[in-house]
Amino acid sequence: ATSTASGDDAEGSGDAVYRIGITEPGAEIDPLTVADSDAQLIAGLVTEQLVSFTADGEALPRLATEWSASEDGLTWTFTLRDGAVFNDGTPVTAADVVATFDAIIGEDSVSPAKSAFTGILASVADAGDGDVAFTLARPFSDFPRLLAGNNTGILPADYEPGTWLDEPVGAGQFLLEDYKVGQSITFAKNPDYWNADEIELDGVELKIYKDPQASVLAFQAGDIDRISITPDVLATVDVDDYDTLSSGYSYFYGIHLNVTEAPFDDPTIREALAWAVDRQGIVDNVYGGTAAVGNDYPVLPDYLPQPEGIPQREQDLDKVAELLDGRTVSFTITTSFQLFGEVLQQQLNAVDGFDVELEVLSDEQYYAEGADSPWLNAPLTVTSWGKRVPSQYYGLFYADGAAWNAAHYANPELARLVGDFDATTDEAEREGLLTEISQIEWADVPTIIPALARSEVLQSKRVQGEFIAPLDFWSGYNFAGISVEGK
Amino acid sequence: MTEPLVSVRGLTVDYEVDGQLQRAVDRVDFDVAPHGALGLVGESGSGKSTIAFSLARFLPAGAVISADHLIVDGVDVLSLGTRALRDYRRTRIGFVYQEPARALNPTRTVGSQVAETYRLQGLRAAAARRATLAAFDDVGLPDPPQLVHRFPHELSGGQQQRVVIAMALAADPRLLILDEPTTGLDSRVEAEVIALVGRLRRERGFATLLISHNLPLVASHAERIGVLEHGELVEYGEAQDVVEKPQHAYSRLLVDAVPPLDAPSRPVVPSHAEPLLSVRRVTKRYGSALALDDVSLDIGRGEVLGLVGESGSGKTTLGRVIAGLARAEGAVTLNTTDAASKVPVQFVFQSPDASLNPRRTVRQTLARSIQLLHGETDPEELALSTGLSPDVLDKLPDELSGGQKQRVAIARAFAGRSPLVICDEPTSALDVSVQAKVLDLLVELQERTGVSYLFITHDLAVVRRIAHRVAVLRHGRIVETGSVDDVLGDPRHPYSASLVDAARSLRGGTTRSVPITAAA
Amino acid sequence: MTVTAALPDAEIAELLVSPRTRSSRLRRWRVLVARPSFTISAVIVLFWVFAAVGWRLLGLDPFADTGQRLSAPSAAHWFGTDRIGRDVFARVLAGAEPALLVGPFGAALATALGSTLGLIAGYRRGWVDQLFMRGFDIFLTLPTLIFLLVIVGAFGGSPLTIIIAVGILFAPGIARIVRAAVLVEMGKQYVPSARIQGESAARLIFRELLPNVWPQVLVQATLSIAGAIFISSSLSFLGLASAPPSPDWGLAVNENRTYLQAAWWTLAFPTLAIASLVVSLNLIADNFREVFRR
Amino acid sequence: MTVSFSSDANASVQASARRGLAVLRGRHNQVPRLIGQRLLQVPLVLLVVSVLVFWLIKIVPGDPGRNALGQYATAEQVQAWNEAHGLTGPIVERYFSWLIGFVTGDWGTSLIYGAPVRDLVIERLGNSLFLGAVAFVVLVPVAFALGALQARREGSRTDRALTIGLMSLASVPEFVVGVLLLIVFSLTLGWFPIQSSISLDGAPGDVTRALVLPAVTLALGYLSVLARMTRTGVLETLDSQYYRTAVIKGLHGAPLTVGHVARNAVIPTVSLLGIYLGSLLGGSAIVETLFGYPGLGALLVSATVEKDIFLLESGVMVTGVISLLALLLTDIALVLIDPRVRFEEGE
Ligand SMILES: Nc1ncnc2c1ncn2[C@@H]1O[C@H](COP(=O)(O)OP(=O)(O)OP(=O)(O)O)[C@@H](O)[C@H]1O
Ligand SMILES: Nc1ncnc2c1ncn2[C@@H]1O[C@H](COP(=O)(O)OP(=O)(O)OP(=O)(O)O)[C@@H](O)[C@H]1O
Ligand SMILES: [Mg+2]
Ligand SMILES: [Mg+2]
Repeated sequence: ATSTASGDDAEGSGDAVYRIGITEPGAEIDPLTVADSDAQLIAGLVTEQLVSFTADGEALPRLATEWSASEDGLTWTFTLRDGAVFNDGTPVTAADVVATFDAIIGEDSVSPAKSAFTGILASVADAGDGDVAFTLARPFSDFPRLLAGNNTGILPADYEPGTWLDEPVGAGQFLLEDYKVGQSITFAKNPDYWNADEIELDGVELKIYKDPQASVLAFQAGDIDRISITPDVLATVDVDDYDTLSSGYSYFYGIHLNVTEAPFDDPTIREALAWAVDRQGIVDNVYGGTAAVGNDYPVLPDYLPQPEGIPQREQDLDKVAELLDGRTVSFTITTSFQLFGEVLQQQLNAVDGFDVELEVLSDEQYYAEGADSPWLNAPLTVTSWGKRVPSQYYGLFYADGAAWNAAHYANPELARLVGDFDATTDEAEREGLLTEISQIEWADVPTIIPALARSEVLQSKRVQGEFIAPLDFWSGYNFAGISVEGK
Repeated sequence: MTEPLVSVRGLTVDYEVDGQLQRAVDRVDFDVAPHGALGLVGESGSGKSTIAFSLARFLPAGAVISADHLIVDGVDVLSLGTRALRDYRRTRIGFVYQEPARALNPTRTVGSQVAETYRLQGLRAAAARRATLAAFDDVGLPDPPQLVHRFPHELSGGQQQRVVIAMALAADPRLLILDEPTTGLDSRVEAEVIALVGRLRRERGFATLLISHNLPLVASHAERIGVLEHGELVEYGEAQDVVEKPQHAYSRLLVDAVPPLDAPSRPVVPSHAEPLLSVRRVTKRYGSALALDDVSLDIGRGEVLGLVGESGSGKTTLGRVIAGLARAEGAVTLNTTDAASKVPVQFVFQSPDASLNPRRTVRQTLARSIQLLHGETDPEELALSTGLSPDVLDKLPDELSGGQKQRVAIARAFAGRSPLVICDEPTSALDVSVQAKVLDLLVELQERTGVSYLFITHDLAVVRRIAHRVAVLRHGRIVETGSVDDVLGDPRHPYSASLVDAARSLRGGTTRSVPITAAA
Repeated sequence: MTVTAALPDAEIAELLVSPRTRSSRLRRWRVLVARPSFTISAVIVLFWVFAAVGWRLLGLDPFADTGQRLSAPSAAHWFGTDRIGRDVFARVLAGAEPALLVGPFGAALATALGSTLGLIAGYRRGWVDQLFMRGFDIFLTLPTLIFLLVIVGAFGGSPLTIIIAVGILFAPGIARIVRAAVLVEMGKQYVPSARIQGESAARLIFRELLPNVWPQVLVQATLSIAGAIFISSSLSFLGLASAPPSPDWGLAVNENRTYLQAAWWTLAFPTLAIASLVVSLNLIADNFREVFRR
Repeated sequence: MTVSFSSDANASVQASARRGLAVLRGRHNQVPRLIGQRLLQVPLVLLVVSVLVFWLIKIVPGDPGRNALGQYATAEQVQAWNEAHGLTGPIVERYFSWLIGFVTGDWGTSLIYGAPVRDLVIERLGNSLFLGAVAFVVLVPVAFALGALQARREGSRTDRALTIGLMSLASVPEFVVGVLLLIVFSLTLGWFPIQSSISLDGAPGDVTRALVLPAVTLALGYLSVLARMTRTGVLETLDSQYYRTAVIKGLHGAPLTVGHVARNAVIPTVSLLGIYLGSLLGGSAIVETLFGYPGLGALLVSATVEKDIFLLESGVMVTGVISLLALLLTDIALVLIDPRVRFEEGE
């Protein structure tokens, strides 16, 4: 089906198609290497991962039906589903799973997922009887969550990287039917999907909007069924006409302070800054309310366990004045997220003692390659982080020498606590450790996390059924139980 | 008496200038009989063109025209509606515009512009083409089948003017208005054209309004003559009467100023060992057409060489080659000893209109010329010396009358001391009184400064007045050179002879005898 | 009977100034000032000039959060407030500064560069023309974006950079137009007339030819002002450069365009500001042309 | 001192030989010459442009490998990806390997789309040409008509009103005009689709509906400038003596406007038209982005931003050819319209 005019001939033929607006994927689509969320969605509708999670953080069996960890926490064994087949008809076997993960963690892997497994997953092996054994380098209690990370859709063992678009293989819910570069991608229901009975849609259509305003208009005109909530969407669209899907917390922006250089080598200034930020203001102005106030540690509110007993920071100008003690701090905010930067600058400049400049860069400039890349070197950077388990964030930007440690922060105590946390499966113990970890992050303030954002979307009322989780890789883009009114 | 074709009473035209009315034509009365010919003469700026445009009811925005009545061919011109006015212009009048170079659309071939007029009369394309060829032939244009495909800038000045005449005749008008129709033509063609107009007038039965500053010419054509001064008709009567017994002082001035054809000529300058300019075997082609064919001539120091020849004979082209403006085969050598004369050749162009930058005031133009030519004068003085009043200095060329423009162009050439000045018909646009003054000026300048002129003209009387020697150019070849007396008094080449005859006959009869067709 | 010739509108007659007058410049100025479309335009342009220079003296704060997000125009906020609670009135006035810096100067640079090159190319013709024209072709062929990216990437998005970018970007187009006009002018007699007097090429180009192609140049100049103001906005539309929290009109248009339906005032007032400036400049140019014709 | 103007006989012989028959002189002969000359120059220009692009794109911030693999890939992975895609090594070598490929028809594979560049560019080119042509066809008559109307009524209310209207339009960027049109005609009235992702072989009705808004937006973007230039041109022409002559002849209506006004008035505008035609046919990034129209413009923007060098180079070459051809067309038009125009050095 090609999409002419309003692109709704899918409806015209009476098919029940769920339509989503996306922006153009920024790179070639290969399930092993896709990095941006739109490309991930395209691959994720076709491929299937071993497990996925609900909005509440509950694990759902997908290609794996059950799993368990060994006593020492160093081996995880996953049992594969019987009768699951790839869309070319071949059954999904342990060899395919092994090949997929070997490709991710292999020496010459270019998969961005590799970093998630580095230092955790040592090897993968066929354990016979449809079982796959993952051998870890250190105990990691959240390991199943890693298997619901990006790029973890299972591919056939003989998959040749870079050929996916020619032959979009996978064992997922949908079949890629037509890809019109820069315009739309249509998917049809995969009749051989293991859970085909619960997929009520005839297909999914992804429509590419290069401009956000165009997608708002398309949503208003009923050309697409959902749109993410942003402040301008909220202001423009009458929310009551649609269903609001409030899905889980999925990302946040971290304000990283370079602790090795003035002015942020001075902990009192970092703390003053943390008390100067109007967190609710950021939630309102930047996220249009679709976020929770953050407390400077990267634990998403729907993650279990949660740290307990750490006081919530709020804007406290007396404390700021006390900490600054008459000093005036000047610095520049460097970011690629204009709105965040503007709001932060506005807030800080309204506080005595701060004199703040703003430098907004394009993504390409901000994340430039090389040793002097702005996002890793500027004194104060604002960077986006997608959904992870707390200890992964440690590995991303708190750990000494971590590749993305924009704060240049190091704390051996924190390293030890995170190691313990990962190795523990006991819930109470985990909560205690997480509280200790968070307390350090809160007190040292290498990173200010003023808000934790939810992905909230508005959805057309013609859609029935509730999504188990947001459309994201950790939820496996789960369409089970969703249907739309045919025409 | 039959009902006149044109009847004008109390015609008054004012131009609105900065919210004030300035009178250009003041209560003028005249008639033109159905097949009659009226001549209007008057000095530059006296309102001749304005009257002509009033008859076509085509005046620039800002002009206010009023009349007790203005009837042409039974049509009350001032009361016409848009459509009627259009029809009136299309069917009743033909108009030959004063400046042919600008009256023709530069982007279209001349043939198409004439054919267009025939199409307007209802002819089909093929018929219009044929009619155009015939009309080109009628007005004496050479090789019409080839010429119709040319663009205006590819024609000589006289050729352009003839195209415009052909265009006006094509309308088969009841009234043909000719606003200085022959300024660019040599005496022979001028006579021919006037004769042609006269013949057609009788054959086709239209009336003419002929405007010119050339009194003999007007007298040779018109039955009645009106003399204009400052917008007023100061004399109006039978042609013969006006010419022979002018009543008004200004009319007398006009008559007296006509340069006599048999005035004594200037003595030949004794030839130097080394001529100032020597032209050797110059040949110039435009495409495959020869514009100059193996031309050789000399001009001595302080000598004025008159260059005469019919329109299109290559006079201007030769001037351009000498000035270095056009490339040609052959050699042009200028022997100057005067180190001060950085710019050895000056040029007074045929069409002053185009040679002045429309966006620069007279003062700017003159001041710059003085600077460039290292002159020792200032713009005021220069203007005065060419008979321009100082108040034109701050005007732009479009704000000047044709005569004034030409004087600016002359002034410019004399801003410094160039040993050779090429004058390309410098007096053709001037009325006779001014023409006489300018010629005096040119002679005076020449005598005072000792420069040499290459003086291009078609007016033999002018040649007699100013030149020491004369060269006759025909079809790009020099057919005769010699002293003025020799060539004009006793022309050896038949072509020279015919030129002289034409000039004489035009001037000889002051009544409306039409010399060339006199036999008819 | 009196007929006013060929005159569509009596008003024009009054305003039209005929040639061949003795009128002084002063008189024409008086006519000019008497024309409402001129006077109003001049007042608007002057207003923006004052705003650009003096907005700080008015005690306006175009950056502060007023506490009211997206509030409609009211007595407190004449032009309403924007998405992060800034006063749109203050921002529009303050935005005159970058706009009047980048717009006129960028356009002036482009016009100066473009007409100079176009004049030279059209005057010299031959190989110079070929060389220049192919050079311009390179610029016209090279995607604008790469060009801007390189410039903005290398020198940042400061007004000076944008001015230079506008200058280089718009010049080839202007040059082509000017050259075409010059090619026509070269066919006119006044060029050889000047040349025969020994006029230098430079003066011939700038004193003789330039005044005659000036109308075209002027049109291009006034039109590139709007283009110049928009360069930064187009850049930010394509996500390439922006300089928040600058109140730049062009940037404001892009930043607020998503609020077209929800909060029209955030978009309408900066747009009106640009339009008022551009329209006024054009009307001033028109009036000049009509009054000082020739 | 002896000043000699001895002329160059050779040159003038050559000149006359070049010009050939008198009737064919000038313009008819200039055109083939112009074309011949340009056919030699265009590849040279393109060559220079391609070198510039290859070199300049290096300065543009960003890294294709990083773009492809995202924030979480390590620097080593990015490097490996770049190597695998032939983006490392000496730039001169890479340039020549691209150039040879391009000339022999192997345009490479797009880094962003993973599809063959040639198919991608050719398909988009078709769309861009189509949209651009439609916009041009809408634009030119309207602009000419408005400009002419304004000139005829110079100084009148109509003139002023149109100036204000057109200049205001010029003061609103395309992406705002486009959105306004979308809100009115698509969202409120529902006449046209929001997105114009068309396939040209679709039903003609659908294709037309999809084209209207982008084409109009595109045309509006150029309208004011073009109308303004036309106005200036017509004003100059109406001042001319030949126009007056034509009126006195009794000409009116089409023959007058076409024969004596349009041609002459359009001369200064022609070169602008060439630039516009080139940029319209080469695709407009902003309109395509807004309307989701699959044209070359947006493709090239993506290619630039994502540093997809192979796609970019080929795209630039193709749009380059188009715009250079458009410019050539204008030069030809100029010669045909105005016989006085000479590109050779004057006499
Ligand atoms: N458009 C105009 N606006 C104002 N004054 C004008 C205009 N046209 C002509 N005049 C004035 O009207 C008077 C008559 O001009 P007109 O052109 O009729 O003179 P003319 O006798 O034809 O002169 P010439 O022999 O130089 O052509 C002159 O004083 C002139 O300055
Ligand atoms: N640019 C040109 N292209 C082609 N032919 C031309 C060009 N200029 C002049 N000619 C032709 O060359 C011949 C000589 O022209 P030129 O202008 O020298 O004549 P002229 O003697 O000055 O005539 P007039 O007295 O009418 O001004 C004419 O036949 C003319 O048609
Ligand atoms: Mg006159
Ligand atoms: Mg001549």
